[in-house]
Amino acid sequence: MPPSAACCAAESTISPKALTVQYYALLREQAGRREEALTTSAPTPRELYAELAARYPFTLTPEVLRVAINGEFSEWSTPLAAGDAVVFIPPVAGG
Amino acid sequence: MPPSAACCAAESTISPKALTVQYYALLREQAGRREEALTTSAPTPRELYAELAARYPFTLTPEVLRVAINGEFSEWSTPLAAGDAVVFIPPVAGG
Amino acid sequence: MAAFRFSRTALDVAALRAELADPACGGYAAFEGWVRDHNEGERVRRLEYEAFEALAVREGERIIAAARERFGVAHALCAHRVGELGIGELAVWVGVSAAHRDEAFRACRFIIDEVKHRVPIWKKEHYVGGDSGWVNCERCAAPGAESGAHAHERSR
Amino acid sequence: MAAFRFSRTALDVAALRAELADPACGGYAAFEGWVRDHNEGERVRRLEYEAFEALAVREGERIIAAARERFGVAHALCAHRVGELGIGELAVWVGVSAAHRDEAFRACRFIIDEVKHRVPIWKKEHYVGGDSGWVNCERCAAPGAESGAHAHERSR
Repeated sequence: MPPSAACCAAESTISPKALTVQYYALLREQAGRREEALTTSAPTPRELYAELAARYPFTLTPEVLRVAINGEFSEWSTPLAAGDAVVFIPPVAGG
Repeated sequence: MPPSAACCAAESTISPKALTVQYYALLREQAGRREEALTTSAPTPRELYAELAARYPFTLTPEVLRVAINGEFSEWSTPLAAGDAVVFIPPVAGG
Repeated sequence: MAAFRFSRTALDVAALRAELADPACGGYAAFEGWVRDHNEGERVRRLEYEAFEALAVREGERIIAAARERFGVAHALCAHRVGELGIGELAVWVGVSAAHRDEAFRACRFIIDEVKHRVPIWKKEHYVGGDSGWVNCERCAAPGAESGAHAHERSR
Repeated sequence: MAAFRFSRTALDVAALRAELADPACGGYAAFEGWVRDHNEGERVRRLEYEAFEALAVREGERIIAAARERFGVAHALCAHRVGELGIGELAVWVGVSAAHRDEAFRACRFIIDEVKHRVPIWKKEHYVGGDSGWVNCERCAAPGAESGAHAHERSR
């Protein structure tokens, strides 16, 4: 799901920021890591996931994921800030 | 609930038989015993209960009781036989 | 061993639960009835349970067999105390194991509901004031309860 | 102590249950999820649980608070294992105590359903053949499941 043109135009004006991403379950396996620090210009988690999906062989589309920022469920459209801890949450299956 | 006239007419033709009655819970307290052996001409548990209710200060009417004969739930109209073990079952409240 | 049983001593929950273990089961539901310190506005000091055991075990076994058939659960057990119980003591335990949780929950609920309704067990509450009374079954106490086998007045 | 918690070691059911004891409570309902030896036609050898613990505890606490409010139960707890579990091991435990059994059962069921649906915990099945796979959540697997947050394909 590539960002729309409007969204990319906005994105280009956003300065790069340093943040961390944690991976769990299938995403952890497909990213080959539990966590990473990175610098991104992605304005929201949606663009960040697209950026990561271009780098790793992710098979889960954003439609089946949820996103958390700084330990709390968040929206895909929430603006990212420097220092954020972002987690993409695969479909859960506890119990 | 006294037996009806029809029932008493029938009853009088039935010969006395020896059986046992066990009492539980409130009936045990009101009868002042757990068990007794008695000889009765009552043709069914209904007449037997009426007979016992005339002897003991029972406060439970047959409508709220169930009856068991020889360790199994039974009908109030089941004919009694010599040697039967009869139990009148107050409303239950396990758990 | 019987699926429905009485005990004169404290129920051993861990031992009962262990009887339900099964590698094919993913769900286990349990219910415990504890002696509560109050009932219908009265402060309860202790309880006394009494059962017509021969018939109660037979009826309890029928309930458990019905639960296993109706809900398709693998294992189900019920154990009930008789005698004197203090506040907080475990009076009745029901455990069910099944492939999935839905049937385990439903069977467990069915068993305790039926046991309370059908099995010849009685309890007498002893109140803090020294008074005592045999407890009504729940369904009789409910407004609109059917008359017949289970309706009755508080008998104290 | 938190009403929702994770453990790296075997859950101590007796200790958890003891936390729910209350003389005002007459009903106790518990659920346990056990590692089953099969799932969707596959023979399972062991399971691996992983959680995003910080958020999971927060979400678990919200579920338990909602259950207490919605059903008026006195006490509720949930404990979940993480790490490697063998067949028959206890993966998740939910316990609820309340004045009466109806609310205890309903709250217990609500908690386990919500935990399975909302709390960021994942399990990977390792099959007898050596294969493995992350397990779908139940609701996604159901026909007609909503698309969106919980729909996904088996990901192995």
